[in-house]
Amino acid sequence: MVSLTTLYEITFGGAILAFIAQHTIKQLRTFIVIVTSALGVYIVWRLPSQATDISFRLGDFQILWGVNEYSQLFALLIAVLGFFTLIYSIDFMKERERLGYFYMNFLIVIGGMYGIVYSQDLISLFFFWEIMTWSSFMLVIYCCDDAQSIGLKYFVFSAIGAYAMLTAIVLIWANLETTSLSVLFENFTNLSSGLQITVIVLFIVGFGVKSAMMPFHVWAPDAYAISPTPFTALFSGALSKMGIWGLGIVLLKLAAQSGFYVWVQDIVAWIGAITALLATFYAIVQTDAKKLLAYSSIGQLGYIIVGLAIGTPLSIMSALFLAMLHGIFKAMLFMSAGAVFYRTGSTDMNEVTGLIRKMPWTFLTALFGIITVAGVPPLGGFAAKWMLYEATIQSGHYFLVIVLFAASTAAFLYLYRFIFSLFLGQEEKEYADIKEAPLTMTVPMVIMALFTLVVGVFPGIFINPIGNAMGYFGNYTFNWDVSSLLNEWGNHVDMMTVVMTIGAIFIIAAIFITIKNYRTTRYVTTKDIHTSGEIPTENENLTYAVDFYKPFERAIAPVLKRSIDKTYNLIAENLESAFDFLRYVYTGNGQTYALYVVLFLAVLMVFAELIFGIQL
Amino acid sequence: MEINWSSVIGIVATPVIAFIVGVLYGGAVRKITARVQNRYGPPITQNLFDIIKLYSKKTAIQHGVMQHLGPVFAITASVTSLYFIPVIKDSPYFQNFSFNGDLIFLLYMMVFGSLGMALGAGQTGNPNSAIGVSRGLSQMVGYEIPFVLALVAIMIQFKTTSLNELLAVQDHFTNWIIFQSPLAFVAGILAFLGMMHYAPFDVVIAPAEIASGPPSEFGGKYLGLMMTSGSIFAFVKLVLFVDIFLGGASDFITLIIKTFLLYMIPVLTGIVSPRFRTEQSILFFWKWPTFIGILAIIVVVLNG
Amino acid sequence: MYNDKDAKKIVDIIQSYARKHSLWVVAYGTGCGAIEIPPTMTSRYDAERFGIRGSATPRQADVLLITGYLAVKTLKRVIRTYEQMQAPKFVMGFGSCTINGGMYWDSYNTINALDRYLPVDVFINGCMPRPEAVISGFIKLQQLISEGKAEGAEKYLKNLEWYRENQNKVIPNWNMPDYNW
Amino acid sequence: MEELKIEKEIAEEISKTFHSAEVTVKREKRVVVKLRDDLITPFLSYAKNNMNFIHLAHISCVDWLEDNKFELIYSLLNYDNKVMILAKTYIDRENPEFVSHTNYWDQAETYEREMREMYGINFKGNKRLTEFILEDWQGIPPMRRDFDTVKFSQDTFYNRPGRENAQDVRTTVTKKSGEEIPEIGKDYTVRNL
Repeated sequence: MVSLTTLYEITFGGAILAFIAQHTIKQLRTFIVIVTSALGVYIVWRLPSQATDISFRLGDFQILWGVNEYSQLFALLIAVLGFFTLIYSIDFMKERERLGYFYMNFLIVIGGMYGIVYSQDLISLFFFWEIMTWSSFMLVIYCCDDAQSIGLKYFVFSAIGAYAMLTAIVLIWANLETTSLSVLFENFTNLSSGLQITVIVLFIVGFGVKSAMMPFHVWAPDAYAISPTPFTALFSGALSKMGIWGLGIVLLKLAAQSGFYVWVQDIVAWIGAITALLATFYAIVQTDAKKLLAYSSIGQLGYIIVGLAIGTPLSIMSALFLAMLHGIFKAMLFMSAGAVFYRTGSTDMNEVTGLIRKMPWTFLTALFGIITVAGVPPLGGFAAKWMLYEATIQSGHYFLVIVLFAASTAAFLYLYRFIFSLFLGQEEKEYADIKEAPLTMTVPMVIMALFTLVVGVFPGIFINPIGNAMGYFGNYTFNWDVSSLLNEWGNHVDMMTVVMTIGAIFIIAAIFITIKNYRTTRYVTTKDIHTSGEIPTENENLTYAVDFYKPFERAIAPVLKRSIDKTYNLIAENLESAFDFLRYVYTGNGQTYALYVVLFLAVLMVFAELIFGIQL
Repeated sequence: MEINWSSVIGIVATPVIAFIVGVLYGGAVRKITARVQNRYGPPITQNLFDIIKLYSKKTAIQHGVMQHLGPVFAITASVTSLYFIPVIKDSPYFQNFSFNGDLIFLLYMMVFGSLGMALGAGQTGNPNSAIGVSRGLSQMVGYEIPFVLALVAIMIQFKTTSLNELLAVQDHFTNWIIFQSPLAFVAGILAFLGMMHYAPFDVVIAPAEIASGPPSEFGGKYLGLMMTSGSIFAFVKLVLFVDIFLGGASDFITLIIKTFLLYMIPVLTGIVSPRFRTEQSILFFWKWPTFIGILAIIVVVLNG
Repeated sequence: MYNDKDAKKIVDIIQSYARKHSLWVVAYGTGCGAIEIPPTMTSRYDAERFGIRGSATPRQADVLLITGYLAVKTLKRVIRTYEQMQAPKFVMGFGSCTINGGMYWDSYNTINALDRYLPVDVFINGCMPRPEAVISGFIKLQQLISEGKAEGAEKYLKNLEWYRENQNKVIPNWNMPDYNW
Repeated sequence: MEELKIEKEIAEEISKTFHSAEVTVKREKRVVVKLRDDLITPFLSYAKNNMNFIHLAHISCVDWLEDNKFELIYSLLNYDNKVMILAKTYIDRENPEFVSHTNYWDQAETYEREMREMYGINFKGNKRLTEFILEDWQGIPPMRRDFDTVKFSQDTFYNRPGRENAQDVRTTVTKKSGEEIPEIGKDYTVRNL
């Protein structure tokens, strides 16, 4: 009984059941949610061997759902992340209200994402895309004061993306009379070159919005920061990957066939690199941990976009590797920030401090998370970064790689800020009674943290399935060892040796420093520090957190000033007025909306007839 | 499995040699600094005495597990980087694992220690440590860029990221990369000034204003391990630059001569320099060294 | 072959040799004597040739140099600094003020005898002692270390109650953390 | 006498305004004003606002143990003609209280804190009369003349034996230079300033 329909039935059915259970038998709700997502993991795992394609007609359109290796990769990420974040949410969301609403939308998002990756035609893709967008919008506006305006921002950008995508679908339908992806891939070159570039750009806009590409990233930091943390983990970990999934198809299946490929490649790659650099700079100046992670997320997605755009086998590999890994480590980081929020009620990095001894497992997760993001060996991030740089250099993007390196080095700053402010530093009296987060929160985090280590030692467990998935784009072969990385010039890094060396030296040194003077080594509190002989009182503030990177901010002030103070404010002001305008458009009156739909269809028909000469 | 004894000897001997050379260089620097300042100066073995003294301290304090492990991270990074660099060209003893890694790996491995140290310093809760870390990481963003530009220029010129292949290219005096790609060398050596943390880029550990910064809460065995790691790491950086730009060394005496001459560049600059503020040093690295690095890449692209 | 005892002896010799030749002085200038330290350290007298070096924090330091008179308020900070240092640690009293109060012997706010409050290993007399005298004091300390007689830290630990009594007598509001060795 | 023209003008203005004030031109650029304690505040206000003495250089105190008085001295400086006024007044020694002038000059706060610590004078209106230089001082304020610092030092701090022959620096120094040793209790005051 493993098939796509079962998957959809179980996920969407579970969503409705959870909503009903909330209003009838509350105890069942959690059970239903967990079972649903666990079944999701199981079905997705078994799908490739058992599922058959499903096809039926809906009006004029042929609907086609099927499983391929590329979809499978993303589906597994969604399923696993969904499962972990839902387990995490059990305790995190316990005290909140409207849980039926929350869990229903959560499961619908997961179902929508399954639908996106498994759809083989544009109509169901768009349909599931909208389901995902709407239910995620519902979760963004779930809580807190500014949720309305932030949700509106998210909605506007999603709408821009969706309309762009819809226009592209209409154009394709009008010219090729097909909605099937495979037919589209075969006949794409039959389109006129103007149409080709239009379709590509529209799709890039459509998918780029979700993957927070630079001009369309404005919604992301706020939306990530305001949505409830379990969902933020999924939002940044899996939902943004839908954009990457789409960009992969557009860049490597459609654009690769067109005559503009080189231009598209370079432009998208540069957009990705600049996204990475600027997002990193913005992340450095943030004071809220979740916002910092949100900008970090945008930056990492920038790397992935660069990898996809460059389009050599190694770069695609690195992009997909990073996409999978980003799903895991960003979920880890958001979860640890969420655990801090759960216990202290704040993620303000100027306030919360010194939690390491109170929340050791959360700290461990955050530590593994930042080491992975930084790309420092021996954790998994290194493999991704290594492949990306090698691919970028070897494909001749010499200045691109400098921008990436700069972003990557600057990333150390905000990563250190994150872990230092929340976990290290002075242990203040205010947080003396904080306890470790409950098991349902720590266990998923720690499992994922250990997984990053495993990926670091054996990158092969990612590389091999990704290699298979890349079969979708062409005939790439990766006959690598399970623990080694290889570039196109034949240079390699043997991760096994690296990890063994690091491990051996680390253990020897750790044993040495622990045994040496073991009896006369004392633990002292963080108040017992060198303060020129002065004895700090209990309420004395010795935390160094505010304006942590002032010198660096001064150095990059020209960049920040130009982008934030001027352009960015200008955009924000314009957006504000745009929202004012939208308030007239979105009146909240159902009849007005109905009128819009009719008007839109009419305009569409007129355009279709006038420009493309087809009868809808 | 057959044990390759020459490599076993190499694995044991390399860190020891690196430590001894690094420590003696450290002592030599103090002596040279003293002579420049018209002083007699400490004996050349002074740093060794300091390290032994630190290890022989009877007590130690720690603020938590991260501080305890901070120096361990540092030494791990130093020794691991050392193992992945061919110390002596074509010698069966001192290749270690250099065939299992490449330049980009080394680039990342070298920041592993800084990150670990930063975490260790962070846990002490000393505001001075945090200020030092903030400065250090900011400055790192400065000098990494010209350094990477230099490395990329070399990588694309010789189409390899492996140190061993770069060494193989420099088979003759005239083929040294310093002569083949002088602009990359200039960019690299300017970045090297920042990497060694001598003046004018020593704002990180400014002893008088922020009480030596990150290590201000470390004493006894912890500081000893950090100094050990620092000595090895200085040697690692020197050998790396010698391998990249100066054609490596095929025997020990050449290695000593080349590394010592290279070491004198940051040292002699440092003795006569005042100190840059953090943002000044970041902007310094982002101006001329970066420009020269970009020029190096352009030259390579035009020639190739 | 050496037996355990001999091996221990050799380690001791190496350790005391290293300790002797590496004396890091914590930078804590208390009185007017602090002005004598710069010439001691710089080109004219160059204390670094004996391995004497300044260190920024008490955690790294070996020697606490009390440079001159100690007000009661400063005494409290000095004791704190001393307790933050890692054993083996040495105290040097510098100038007459640390020995018998010097010209401040009748002041209501400066202590007269430093060794009542901290275990002093070496006194240097003079008002002020010149850098030569300071260096000779350091050499005396090196001599004591190599003879194994500079055991101020142990003395302090052993007689902690007596020291505390004296300290509490002059510092009424004693709010310091415990000395945990 | 031509040189003291400005000083005399100032003295005249003060004595015109404050009839009970004893004004003396002590020397060049130095004018001493003796006032009743309740006239200090109006005088300072007048000097600051009308005579341009905008700088409060110092507030100091003298302990007249024999008269059972504290003398407070306010030093004011005029930047234009560089004249300094010393405004003096006497307050009761048994229950030393005076008005704070922190609202005229912020720096008065520091001087008043110091005088509270050293002489025990309570300045009403100063919001920060807390511990200043001494830490945890118990007993009578140390700058009062009835506080015996030698005895205190001998009681509190251990005196190392061996300096009995040169016990008193003052005695030794005065003996060497052939001066008279001042006696405690003898009237050395020069009242006609």
